[in-house]
Amino acid sequence: MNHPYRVLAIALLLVLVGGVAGFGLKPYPIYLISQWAVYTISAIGLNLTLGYAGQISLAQASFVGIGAYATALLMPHGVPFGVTLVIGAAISFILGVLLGFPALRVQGHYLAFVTLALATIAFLVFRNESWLTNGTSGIDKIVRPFPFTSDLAYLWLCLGSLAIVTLGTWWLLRSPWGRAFLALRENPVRASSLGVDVRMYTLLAFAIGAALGGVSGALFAPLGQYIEPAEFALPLSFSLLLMVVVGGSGSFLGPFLGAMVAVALPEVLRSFQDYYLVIYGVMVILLLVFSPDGLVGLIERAVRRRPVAAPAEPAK
Amino acid sequence: MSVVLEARDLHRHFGGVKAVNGVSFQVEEGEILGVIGPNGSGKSTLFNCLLGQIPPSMGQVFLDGKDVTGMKPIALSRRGVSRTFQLLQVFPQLSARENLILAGQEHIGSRMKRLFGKPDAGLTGAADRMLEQFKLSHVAALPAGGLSYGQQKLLDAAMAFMAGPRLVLLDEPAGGVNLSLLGSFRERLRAMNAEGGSTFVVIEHNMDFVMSLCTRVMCIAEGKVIANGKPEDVRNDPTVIEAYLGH
Amino acid sequence: MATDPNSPVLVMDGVVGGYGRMTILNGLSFSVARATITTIIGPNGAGKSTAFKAIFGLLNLRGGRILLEGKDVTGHSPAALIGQGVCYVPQGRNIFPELTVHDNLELGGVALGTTAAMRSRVEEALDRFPILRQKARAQASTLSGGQQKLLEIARGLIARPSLMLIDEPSIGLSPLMVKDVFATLQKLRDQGVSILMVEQNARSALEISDNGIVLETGRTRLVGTAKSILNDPRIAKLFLGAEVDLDEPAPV
Amino acid sequence: MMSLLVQVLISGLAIGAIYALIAAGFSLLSQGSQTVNFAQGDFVVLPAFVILAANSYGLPIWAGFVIALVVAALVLGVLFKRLMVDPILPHGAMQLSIATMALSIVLQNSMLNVGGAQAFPFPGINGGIHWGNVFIDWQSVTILLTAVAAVTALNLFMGRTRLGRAIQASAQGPQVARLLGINVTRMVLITFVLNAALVTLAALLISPIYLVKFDNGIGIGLAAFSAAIIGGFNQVRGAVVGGLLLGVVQNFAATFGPTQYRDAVPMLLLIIFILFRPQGLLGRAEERRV
Repeated sequence: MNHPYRVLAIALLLVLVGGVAGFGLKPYPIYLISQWAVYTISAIGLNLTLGYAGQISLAQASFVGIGAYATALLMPHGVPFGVTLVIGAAISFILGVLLGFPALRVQGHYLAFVTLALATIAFLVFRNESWLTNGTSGIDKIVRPFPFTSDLAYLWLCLGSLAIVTLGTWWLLRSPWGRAFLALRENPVRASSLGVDVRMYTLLAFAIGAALGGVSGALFAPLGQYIEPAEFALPLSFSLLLMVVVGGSGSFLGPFLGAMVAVALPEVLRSFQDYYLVIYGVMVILLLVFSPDGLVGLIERAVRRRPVAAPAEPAK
Repeated sequence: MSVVLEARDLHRHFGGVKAVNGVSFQVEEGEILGVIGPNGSGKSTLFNCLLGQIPPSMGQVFLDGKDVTGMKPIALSRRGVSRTFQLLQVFPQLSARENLILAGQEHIGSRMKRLFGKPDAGLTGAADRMLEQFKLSHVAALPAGGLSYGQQKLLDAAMAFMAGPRLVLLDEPAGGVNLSLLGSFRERLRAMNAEGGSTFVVIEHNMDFVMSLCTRVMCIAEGKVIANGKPEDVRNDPTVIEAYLGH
Repeated sequence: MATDPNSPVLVMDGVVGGYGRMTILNGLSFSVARATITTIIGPNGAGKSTAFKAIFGLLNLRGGRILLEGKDVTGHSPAALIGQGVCYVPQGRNIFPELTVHDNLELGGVALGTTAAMRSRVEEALDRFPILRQKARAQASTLSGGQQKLLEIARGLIARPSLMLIDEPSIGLSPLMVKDVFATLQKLRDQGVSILMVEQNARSALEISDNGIVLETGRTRLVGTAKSILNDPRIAKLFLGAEVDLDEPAPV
Repeated sequence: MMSLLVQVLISGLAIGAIYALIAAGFSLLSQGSQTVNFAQGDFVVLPAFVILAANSYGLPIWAGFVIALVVAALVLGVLFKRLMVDPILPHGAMQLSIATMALSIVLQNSMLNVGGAQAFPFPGINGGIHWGNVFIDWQSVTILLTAVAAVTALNLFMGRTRLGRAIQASAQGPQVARLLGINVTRMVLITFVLNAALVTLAALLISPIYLVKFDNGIGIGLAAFSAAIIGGFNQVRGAVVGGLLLGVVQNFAATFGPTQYRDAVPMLLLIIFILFRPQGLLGRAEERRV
C-alpha cells in the first residue's frame, strides 16, 4: 500500500467509467458490467479473507447464495431491497464468524477442505430444502427494486454499491484493522506477542468477507431475475477464488481486474465457444507460473522497471 | 525496588528430557538481567514458559506479584510484557514505520476506535521518534523485508518498546548483528532501559554484549541456575567455565 | 588401496564460502590425519557446521580446495562423496521416522547401488549395535534420542566410509548416552575410520580425541593435539567471549 | 433385512476400495511433494474417457486400459509435475493447490467439449450368485478383489523394495535422503507416475458404477480427499482404512438415510475429522513447532 489514494482513485475511476459507458451500450453489455460489479464485490470480500488475512475460504459462493436467496425470498413479502440486502449481509456475517472458528484450529489445506465441505453442505441445503428455496426449479421473476428497474438504472445501483464497498474496504484496510489482518497473514505468533487479538481478527476477516459475499448475492438475484442452487455450488467458489488470484491476491485492485477477466473472457473468446473455460484455466495456470502476484503484479513490474533499492545507512 | 518478574521452581519436561529443571529467580524493577548458558541448556524453553508460549510442567510465574503462570502471550502483552524472538520476526511487507505502528496500535483505544479513528491510531509521531532513536529514520517508508539484516534486527527490538512495556524479554538481540552496529545498539538498549523505565531480561550468546549490557547475569546449565550475580563474577565462576566446556 | 598411512585423509585448503551474500568460511585450512578423531571446537557462529557442509558438497564455495586422499573433491555431490568413502551425520535427528530401523540402515547403502552385498552389511551393523538388532523391526521413531544417534552412525557405516563427519552428536542426549556414542566413535577410530567431529561439549569431546582444531570467525585459530588444547587456559575465555590473542604463545 | 445389510456392506466396501486407491495416490503426492491435488477426481475421469475412446475404435477394454495407463503416466504424471508442480511449488503450496483447481476446470471442460455432457455407459461385469437370500454381484467382488490386490501390491512395493523405501525416505526427510545420495527428484517423479497408475486403475473400476461423465470428478475428488483425511493424510494404509470406512458409511447413509443428503456424509466426516482428529485414524499427531 504505497499509494493509498492512487489505488482508491483508480478503483473509483473504473466504477465511473462503467457507469458512463452504460449510456451508450446495449442491454447485454450493460448486463455484463453489472455482473462485473457484483462479482467484484464478492471477490473484494474474499480478497480480504484470503489476500489480506491469509485465510483460505472455498465457501464464498455459499454467502453469495445466502444473500441472493434472502433477497429473492423476502422481497415478494414486501420487505424493501435495502433491508433484504442488510439481512443477507447480516446472516452471512454471522455464518462467516462460525466459518472462522475452524480457522482457529487448522490452517492451509485443512482449512481449504473444511470450507469446501461446508460449501458443499450449503449447496445441498439450497437444493434440497425446496419448501424454502423451491429446490432445483429455482426462483424466477425476481423483481428489481424501484426505481432501479431498467437495466441501466440497475447497473448504476450495482456500481453505486461497488463504489460504497470500495470506499469502505479502502478505509478498513488503511485502518489499524487492515494492519492487523496483514499481521495475521504474515506472522500470527509475533502478532499475538504484540497484543494483536489473533482470534478476534481471524473471525472478523471471515465475517466481513462473508458479509460482502452476502451483499453481492443480494445484488445478484434481481440482476438476472432468476436464481437456482447450482449457481452457488463449488464452481462459483473456485471461480471467485481464481478471480482473486488472477487479479492479485492481497492487492487492492486485484478483485477489480480478476472479475473483469472472468466476465470479459467468455465474450472475447466467443469464437472459441465452449473452449473459453479451458483457455481461462490454462491462463490462470500460466499466470501462477510466471506471476504469482497476479495481473496487478504483472502490471506493477511493467510500470516500475526497477525495484526501489534500500538506501545505504547514512555515513556516521 | 519492587520485584517485577519472579519465577518459582519452574519445571518443563519433554518426555523424559528435563529442559527446565527447577528454576527460581527474581528480576527487580529497572534491572537488565542477562541469561546465558551453553546450547541446549534450557534458556529458550525457560523463556517460552515465562511468556506463555508453553505451559510449565510445574512451578509458577509472577508478574508484579500476580500469578501469571500459563497466561497466553496476548494477555501478557496487555499486562505490559513484550518480547522479541530468536529468529527475526518483523512483518516484511509492512514498512518499517507501519511495523512500529502495528506494535503499538492494539494497546490504545477500543477496537471500534481503531476502525473508525485515525488510520495510524495516532502513532506516527511515536513511531518516528522510535525510528530516530534506533537510527532507522532513513528507511521508515521501506518495506521491512527489504532492510539489511542488522536494520531488521534493530526494528525488531524497537517494536518491543512501542507499547511502553513494563517488562521486555529479548531473545538473542545481538545474533547476526555486525560488530560496527553492536556498540550503538547496546547504548540504545541501555537508554531505553534508563528512560523508558522498563525492566529487561536478555538471552544472548555474545558474551561481550551480555557482560557490557547487563546489570546482572544468570547462567543456566542442564535446566538449572548454576550462577547468578555480577557479570564479572559470573564470567570468572569456575562452574560456568566448566558448563561451557562440557563435563 | 595403497595409501600412505602418514598422509592426511582430508585437507581443507583456504576454503571460502557461505550462504547468499554472507561469508562464513574465510579461508579455512586444516587437515585430518588417518585413523584419528579430530574435534573442531569454537564459539557460536565460528563456521563449524558450515565447514562440514562445505566438505560434503552442500555449499557453493567461492575459493579454496578440498582434498580427499590427495584427490581434489571440491564441489563433488554428496552421492559422489559417499562413493569415495565419506559419510556425514548431521546435527539433530536425521532418521526416517516411519521406516523400520532395518530399512533405515539399508538406505545407508543406497548410493552404492549394489543390492546383494548390502544385506550382509546391514547384518554386520546390527551385530555391531545389539540395541538396534533388538529393535530392527520397530519404527525408527520408537527409538530413544541416543539410539537414534547410534542408528545414524550405523547407517553412515553401511557405505564403509574411510572418513566420518559427525556434527554435534551429544546435542539432546543424556550424559550416559553421550558416553555411549563417544565410546562407539573411539571403537570406530581403532578400526581405522577417520573421524572429524564438531562438538559444543568441548571438554568431553577433546578427552576422546587425538587432535583438536579451534575455529573462530571462519578461520583456523589453533591446531594441536587434543590434550594441548584441553589444557590451554585461553580456550575457556574464548568461549566466554573475552578478548584472547591466540597468536601469542600459551602462558606457561 | 440381513440380506440387504450384507449387500449394502459389500457394495460399500467395493466403492470404498476404489476411494482407497484414489486417496492413496492423493496422499502419495501430498507426502512426496506437498502437492494437494484438487483435480484428483478429474484425474480419474480422464483415463476413463481414454479407455472409452479406445473402445470406440474397436480395441478391447484391456488394450484401452494399457493406452490409458501410458497417457496418464505421461500427462497426469510427468507433464503435470514438470509443467505445473515444479514451476509453481516454489511460490507456495497453496498457490499450487489453487493452480490444481484451475487444472480441474481445464480438464472438466476439455472432456465436456470433446466427449459431451452425457453420461457414457462403461462395460462392467454382470451377474452374481445367490447365497441363501443374499445376492452378491460379481462386479462388486471383482472391484473389491482388484482394488485390494492393487493396494497390497502398492504397500509391498513401498515397504519391501529398495526403490519403495527410497521413495518413502524422500518423502519423510528429503534433506537427509539427499545426504544419503538418494536422487530425490527422481523419487518424486516416480510418485507422480504411481499416482497416475492408481487413478487409471480406479477409472477402470469405478466407471461401470458411476458411468463416465465429464463432471464426475467433483464427487470422486471430494470422496478421495475425505478418505485420505479420515485415514490419516500421510499414509497409504490410512487411505485404505479411510476409503473403506467412507464407502461403507456413505452406502449405508444412502440406503437408509435421506437420499438427497447422501453427498453430505463424506463432508460431515471430513469436517469432524479435521477439527477433532486432524491426524486421521492412523496418523500420528505431528509435533507442533512454535
